[in-house]
Amino acid sequence: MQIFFILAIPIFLAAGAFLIGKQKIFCTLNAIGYLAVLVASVMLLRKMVLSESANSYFSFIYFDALSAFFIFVISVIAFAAALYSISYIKKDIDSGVISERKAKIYYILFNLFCFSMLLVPAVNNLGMLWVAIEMTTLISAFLVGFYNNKESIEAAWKYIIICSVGIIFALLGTILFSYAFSLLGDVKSLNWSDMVANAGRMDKNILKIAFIFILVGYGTKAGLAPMHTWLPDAHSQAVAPISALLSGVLLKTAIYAILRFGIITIKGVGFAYFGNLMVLLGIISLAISCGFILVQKDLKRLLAYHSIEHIGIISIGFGIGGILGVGGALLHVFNHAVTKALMFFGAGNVVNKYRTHNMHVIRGVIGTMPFTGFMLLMGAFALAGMPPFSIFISEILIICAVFLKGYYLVTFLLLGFIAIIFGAVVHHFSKILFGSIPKGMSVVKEPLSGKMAFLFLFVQICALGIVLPFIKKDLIWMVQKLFQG
Amino acid sequence: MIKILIILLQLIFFIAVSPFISGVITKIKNNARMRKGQSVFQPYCNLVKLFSKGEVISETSSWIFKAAPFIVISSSLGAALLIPVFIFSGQTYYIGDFLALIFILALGRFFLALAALDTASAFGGMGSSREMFISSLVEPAACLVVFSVSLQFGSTNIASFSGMHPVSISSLVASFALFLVAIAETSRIPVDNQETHLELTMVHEAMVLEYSGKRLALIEMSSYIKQMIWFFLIAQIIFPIAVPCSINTAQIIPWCLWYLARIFMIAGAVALAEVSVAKMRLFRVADFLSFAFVLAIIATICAILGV
Amino acid sequence: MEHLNIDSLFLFDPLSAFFLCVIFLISLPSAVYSIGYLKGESSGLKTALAWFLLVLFLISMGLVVSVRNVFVFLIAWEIMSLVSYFLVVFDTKHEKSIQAGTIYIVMTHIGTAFLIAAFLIMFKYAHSFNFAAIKSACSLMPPQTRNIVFLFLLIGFGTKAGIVPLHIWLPYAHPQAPSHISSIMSGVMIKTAIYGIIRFVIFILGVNSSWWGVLILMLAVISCLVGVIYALMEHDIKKLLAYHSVENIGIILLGVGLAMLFISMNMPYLAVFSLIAGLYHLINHAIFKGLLFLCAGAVYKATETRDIEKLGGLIKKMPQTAVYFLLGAMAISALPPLNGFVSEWLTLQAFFLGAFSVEGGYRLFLGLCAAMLALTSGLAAACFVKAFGITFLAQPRSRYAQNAKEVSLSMRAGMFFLSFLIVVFGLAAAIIIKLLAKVASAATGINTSSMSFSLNNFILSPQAGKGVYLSTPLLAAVLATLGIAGFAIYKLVNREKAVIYKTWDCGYYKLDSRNEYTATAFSKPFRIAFSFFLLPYRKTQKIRESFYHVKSFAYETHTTMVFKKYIYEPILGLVFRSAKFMRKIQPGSIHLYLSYIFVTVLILIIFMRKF
Amino acid sequence: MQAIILFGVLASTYLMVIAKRTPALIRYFRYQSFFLFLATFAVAIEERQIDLYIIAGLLFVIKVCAIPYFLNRIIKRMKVSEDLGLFVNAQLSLLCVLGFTYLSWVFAERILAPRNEAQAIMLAVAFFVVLAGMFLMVFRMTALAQIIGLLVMENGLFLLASTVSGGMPFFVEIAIFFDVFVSVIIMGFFVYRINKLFTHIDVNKLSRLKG
Repeated sequence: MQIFFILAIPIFLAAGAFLIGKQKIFCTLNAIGYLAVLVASVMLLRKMVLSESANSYFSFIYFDALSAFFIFVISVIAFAAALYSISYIKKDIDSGVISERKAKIYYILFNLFCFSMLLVPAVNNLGMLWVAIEMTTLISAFLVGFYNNKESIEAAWKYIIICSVGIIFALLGTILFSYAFSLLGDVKSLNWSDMVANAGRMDKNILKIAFIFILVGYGTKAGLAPMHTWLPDAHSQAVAPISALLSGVLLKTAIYAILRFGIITIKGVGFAYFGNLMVLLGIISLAISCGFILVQKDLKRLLAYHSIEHIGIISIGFGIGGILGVGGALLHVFNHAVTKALMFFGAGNVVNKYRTHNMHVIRGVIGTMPFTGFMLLMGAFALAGMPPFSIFISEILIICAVFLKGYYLVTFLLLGFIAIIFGAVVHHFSKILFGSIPKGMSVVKEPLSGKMAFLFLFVQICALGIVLPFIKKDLIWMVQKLFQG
Repeated sequence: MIKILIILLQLIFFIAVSPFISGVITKIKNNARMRKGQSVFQPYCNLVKLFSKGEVISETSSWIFKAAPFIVISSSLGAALLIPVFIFSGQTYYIGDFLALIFILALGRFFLALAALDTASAFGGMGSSREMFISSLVEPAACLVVFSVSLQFGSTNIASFSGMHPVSISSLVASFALFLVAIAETSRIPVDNQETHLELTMVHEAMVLEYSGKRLALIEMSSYIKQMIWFFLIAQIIFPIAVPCSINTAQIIPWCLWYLARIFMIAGAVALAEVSVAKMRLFRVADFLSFAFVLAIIATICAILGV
Repeated sequence: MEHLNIDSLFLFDPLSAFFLCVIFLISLPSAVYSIGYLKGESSGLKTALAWFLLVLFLISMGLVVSVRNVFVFLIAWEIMSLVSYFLVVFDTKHEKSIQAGTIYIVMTHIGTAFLIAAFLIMFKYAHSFNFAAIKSACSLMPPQTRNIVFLFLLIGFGTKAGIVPLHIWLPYAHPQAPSHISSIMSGVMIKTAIYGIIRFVIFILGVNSSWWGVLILMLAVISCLVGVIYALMEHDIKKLLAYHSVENIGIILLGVGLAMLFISMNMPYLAVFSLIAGLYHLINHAIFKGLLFLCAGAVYKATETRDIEKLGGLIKKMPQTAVYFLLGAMAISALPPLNGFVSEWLTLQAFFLGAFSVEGGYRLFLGLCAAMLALTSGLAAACFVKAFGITFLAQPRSRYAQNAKEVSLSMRAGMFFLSFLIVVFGLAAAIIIKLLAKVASAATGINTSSMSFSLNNFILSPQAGKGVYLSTPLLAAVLATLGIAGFAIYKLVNREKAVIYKTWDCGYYKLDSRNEYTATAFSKPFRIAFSFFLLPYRKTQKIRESFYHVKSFAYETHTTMVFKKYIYEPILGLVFRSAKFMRKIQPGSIHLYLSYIFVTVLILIIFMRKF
Repeated sequence: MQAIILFGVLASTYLMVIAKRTPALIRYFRYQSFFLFLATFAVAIEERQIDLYIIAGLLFVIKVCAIPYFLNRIIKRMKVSEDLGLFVNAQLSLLCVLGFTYLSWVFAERILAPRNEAQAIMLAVAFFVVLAGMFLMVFRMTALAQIIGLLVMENGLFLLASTVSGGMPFFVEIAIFFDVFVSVIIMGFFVYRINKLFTHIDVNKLSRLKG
C-alpha cells in the first residue's frame, strides 16, 4: 500500500509546484512532502524485511527487499535535498542568479526527477525499468543545464547524448534477454519475476552477450570506469541539491538495474561471469578516479570523481559476492549516498560564497563558514574512510570479503588506491579548509534549514559508524534475503 | 667501618699521586727535548699557588659556572672509587662497573662543557664544541674495548680483570686502543696540546680559560685524577698484577713498587708519544679516533676467536 | 559479520596496564601544563576545543592499548591518528602546520593500510578478530605468511613509531602541535606503536625465526644514528627534540629487537632482561621527552620563537625552566644518577650478557650494536650541551630573549612533577625492574618467578654470578658527598671573596652577544665529520659597498634531507606525473567519450570467453 | 517481399553514411523509417495482431512524418551552415560501414543462434543499423548528426525487437515510442540553446570542461 503513497506524493508536489506561484510557501511544503515519502519508505522497508514476501500489484508494480532498500535510500537523499534546496534556492533568488519563475521550474523538475527515480525500483517489467531510467536522464538533463551558461549547457548536452547511447545499449540487452526468454516457451513477457523463475533453462550464450550490453548500458548511467566521462561534467555544473541527488542516488538506481539483470545471469550462467566483470570494471574505475582526484583543481569535479571511486568499490563488493561482500556493498550504497550528499551540500555553500570552483583560490573555509567548514571537514574524513564514520566499516567489510575470496592482487590494489585517494583528499581539503581567511570575506551565518539538512545527514554518518559494529544480526539476514531477489 | 677507611685511603692515594704522574710526564718530555724543564713536583706547587690565589668570576655566567668545578671533581673522584687499588676484589662495592665509569666521566665532561659555554666568550664555546666532538667519537671505541675485555673475563666488573691473567693478543690490541682513547681523553699532543697559549688550537684548556683561583685548582686536580684512572686501566690490561688477599707488611712494599712502576711506564709511553708526534688538525682527529675504533673491533674479533 | 562479537572487549593484562600508566603518567602533567599554556589563546572556543580534543586523544590511546578485538583496535588506532591530526593542525593560521598535518595523516594512513593487510591475513587464518583466537591460529600459519605478516606489522607500526625510513613525518608533525600535545605525542603516542609491535609480533605472532630480531636491531641502530645526527644539525628546539624521539625509539627498539632475537634462540632469561631494558627506556623516554617538550613550550611561550640561535641567557630570566630543562638534558644524555643512565646501562648490559651466551657472528654484531649505542649517547650528550648551552647560558642574542619572563605557575607545576619523576625513576630503579619483570613475562609468556634482576630494593644485578652491580642511590650518595667535600675544601682553604668582572676579551672591547658561539658553529665539527651522510651545502657571499670595500658577509649553510630528497620526492613525483598523464583521458571532446563506450563493448564481447 | 524491405533499409543506411549535408541526412532517415514501417507492417500481416498494426501506424506517424519535420524546422530556424562536418570523408566512411556489415553478419551468425536463415539476415541487418548509427554519432561533428545517429540506432533496435521476438509487450512499445519522441524534442531544445550561446552547433568545439 505504501508504494502508491510514495509514488503519488512527488506527482502531487509537481502539480503543486506548477500551481502555487509563491516559491517561499511551496519549498517548505515540498520538504514536508518528502518527509512523508521518507516515513512511508521506512514503513515499507520494515514491512518488506519482516514479511519476506515479494508482493506485486497489477503485474506492473513489483518490489521485494532489494527494491525497498533502494527506495529507502532514494527517499532519504530526496528529503535531504528538498530540505537543503529551501535555503539554496532562496539564496539564489535573493542574489538574483535565477528568477522566481525559474525557481518554479526547478521545483517541478525536482519532483518529476524524484518520481522517476522512485519508479525505477518499483517496476517489475524490464521494459518499463528502461523507460523509467530514460525519464530520469531526460529530466535531469534540464536540471544539469539549469544555469544556462556555456559550461552547464555543454555538460547537459554531453550528459544527455552519452547517457542516451548508454541506455540504447541497455535496451539492446533487454531485447536480447526477452529473445532468450522467448526461445523457451512462446509466451512473450518481460516480467522480471518470470525471468528469474526459469533463468536456469535460458541459452547461456545469449545471456552472456545480453549481460555485456546491459552492463555497458546501465554502467554508463552508473558511471563505471570507461563510460564515466559524462559524470564529472554533469555533477560539477548541476545545481548543488541536484548534483547531490545525481551522484548520491541516480548512480545507485543504475547499479540497481545492473543487479536485477545480474541476478538473472547468476542463475543462468553462474556467479563467476558476473563477478569477474563487476570486479574488473570496479578496479578500472578506482584506478582512473584515483588518478584524477590527485591532480584535480575543481572542487565539485573532485567530489564527482569520488563518486566514481565509490561506485567502483560498490561494484567490486557486488562482484565478490558472499555475505560480507554483498552486505558491505549494500551498506556502502547507503553510506556513500549520505556522505556524498553532505559533501555536495557543503561544496554548494562554499562555491556560492567564494563564487569559484577553483580549489587554489578557496582558502580558510573554517574561518569564513564555521558550520559548513566543520561539516566539510568531517565529510572529507568520512569520505576518505576514517573509522568513526560508516564508510570505513563498509570498506573494511568489502576488503575482508575480497581477501577471504583469495583475490590478493585485488586487495592490494584496493588498499593502495584507497590510501592514495585518502592522501589526495586530505591534501585538497586541508588546503581549502584551513589557512588564513582571504581579504574581504565576512563570517556568514547559515540559514537554519541548510543546517538541518547537514545535521540530518551527519547524524546518519556517525550513528552508523559507531552503532554498526554492534548491530550485526539483522544486517546479514537482510543481505541473504535480498540476494535471492 | 673498615670499608669507609679504605675508601678514604684510596681517595687520598689518588689525590696525592696523580699530580706526581703528570709532573713525571713533563719531566720525561723535557729531557727528551734535551731541556732541564720544570721539577717533578711543579704540579703540586701550581695547586698550592692556585688554592691561595683570589678568584675572578665573569658577570655573564650563572650558577652553572660556579657549581661545575664541584661536579667535575666529584665525578672524577667517584670514578676513581671504582678502580680496585686498595679496594681489593674481595669486598665488592655496589657502585658500578666499567660501563658506569665511562658514564660517570661523561657527567663531569658534560658540566665542564656547559660551564665553558656559560662565560659567553668565543673560546669557551669553541672548547666545549671540540671537547664534545672528541668525547662523543671516543665513546664507541671505549665501549668496544670494554666489550672485548668483558668477553675475555666474563663480566664488565673492573675487579674481574684485575687479578692475574695471561696476556692474550686481544688484550694487547685492546690496551693499545685504550691508549689512543686515553690520549684523546686526557688531551695529549696528537689530539690537543696542554701547554699551548694559542687559544684557537686549545680544546681542554679553552674550556677552563675563564676559571681562576680555587675553582681552577679543583678542575686541574680532577683532570690529573682522570689521567691516572685511564693510565691505571691500560696498565691493568697489559701488566696484570695479583691482588694480595690480605694486607701483611712483608709483601706490601714490593707489591706497591711494582704497582706504581706500571703506571709510570704508561706515563713514559705517553710522554714519548707526545714528543714524537705533531698535533693533528681537529677534523683529522675523527680519523684518529676511527683508527682507535678499528683497533677495538680487531680486539673484539680476537676475543671472540679466543686468541 | 558474527565475527565482530564485541563481548569481552577489554583486556587488562600487565602489558596494557603498564602502557595505560605510561599514558596517564605523562598526560596528567601535560594537562596541568596546558592550563597555563593555553591561557593566551584567542577565543574561549579554541581552548574548549583544545581540551575536548585532548580528552578524546587520551581516550583513544587508552582504547588502543587495552582493547582485545583487532577490529576495534583498528578503529581506535585510526581515531587516535585523526584526533592527533586535528591537534597538529590546531593553530591553522600558518601554512607550515597544515603541510605538516597532511604529511602526518597520509603517512600514518599508509601505515594503517599495511596494518589492515596484516590483520586480514591473520583474520583469514583465525576467522575471528579476537586476540586469543588469532594467537592460537598463528601457530599453524606457514612460515612465509608469518614473515609477510611480520613485515606488514613492522611497516605499519614503524610509520607510527618513526623508524628511520618512515620517520619523515615526525620532525614536521610534533613541533607544529601545541607543546603539551607534542609532549604527549612524542612521549606516549609513538609508544603505542611499540605496544603494537610487542603485542602483535611477540605476544600473538610468536617469534621463531631469528632474522626478525636482527632486522629490528639493524633498523633500530640506523634510527638511533640518523636521529641523533639530524638532531645535532637542527636549530629549531622542538624539531631537535622530535629527532631525539626518533633516536630514543631506536634505543627502545634495540631492547625489543634483542628480546625477539633471544626468544628465537630460546634464551628466556636474556629475552626477559632485554625486554625489561626496552620497556624501562620506554617509560624513561616518555618522562624526560615529555619534560623537554614542556620546557621547550615554556621557552616558546616566553620568547615567541623556537629558533635557539635567537635565544640565550634565559637561565637568568627563567631559572626554574632552566633547571628542569637541565635535568631533562642530563637524563636524555644518560648521565649517572638519573633514569636515562639506568635504562641505557641496562640495554648495554643486555648486549654484553647476550654476547656471552651467543656464538660466533652474533657476538660481533651485538658488540657493534653496543658501540653504536654508545656513539649515540655520546652524540646525544653533545647535542644537549648545544641545546641547553645556546638556549639558556651566556648572553641573550635577541630582544625576544632579553624580555623573556618566567612562565606561569601551572606550567612550572607540570614541569616540576615530571622532573621529580625523573629523579624517582633514576633512584628507585631496582624496584621498578621487579615490576617490569611481571610486564615482560606477560608479553613474552615466559614465567619470570624464578629470575631475579635486582639484589634488594637498591642494587641492580643483571647476571647473578657475574658480580656486575649498579646501585644508583649509592652512586648518587657518593657523588653528592664528594661534591660537598669539594665545596667544603673550597670554602675552608681561604676566605677571599670572588671578584665579579667582565669576561676576558683579549683586551679589546666589551664583549657583546654577537661573539658568542652559535648553534651552527657548535655543530660544525659534527657536520664535517658526518658530511658523507649530511651532504652539507655552504655559501659565503661578500656584499660589497664598492670594488674595494666589503660591507658585510652573507654566510649560508644547510644540510640536505637525504631521505626526503632521494626516497620520498621521487615517489611523489612519479605518482603526480602518472596522474597528470591520466588527465589526457578526459580532453573534453564528446566524440572521444562515445568511442570509449563502443570500444568497451567491443573488447568485452571479444574477451567474453575469458570471463 | 522480406528481402526487398531489408535491402531498402540497407540502402538508406549507406546513403545516410555518405550524406554531406544535414537536409540530405534527414531525407535518408525518412526513407529508412518508411522501410522500417513496411517491415513491421509485413510482420503485422503475418502475425495478424491488432496491436502490431497500431505500432506500425504509430511508427509511420512519428518516425516518418513528425521527427523529420521537426528536425527540418530546427535547421530553418537556425541560420547555421548545413555542412555536417565529417571527421572522415565520405569514401572512407563508406568503407568503414561495409566493414561493419561484415562484422554484424559474423556476429549474428556465429554468436546468436538464429533459428532459421531468414531470422539470421534480419538479425544481421538490425545490428548493422545499430553500428551505423554508432558510426554517425562518433564521426560527425554537428549536434543534429548526433541526434539522427541516435534515432538510427533506435530504429535498428526496433527492427531487432519486431523481427526477433515478435515485438515487446504492447504497452512497453508505446512507452518507448513516446520516450524517443520526447528525447528528440529535448535534444532539439538543447540544440537551440547551444546555437544561442555558442553561435555554432559544432559539438567538437565544446571542450571547456577538461580533466
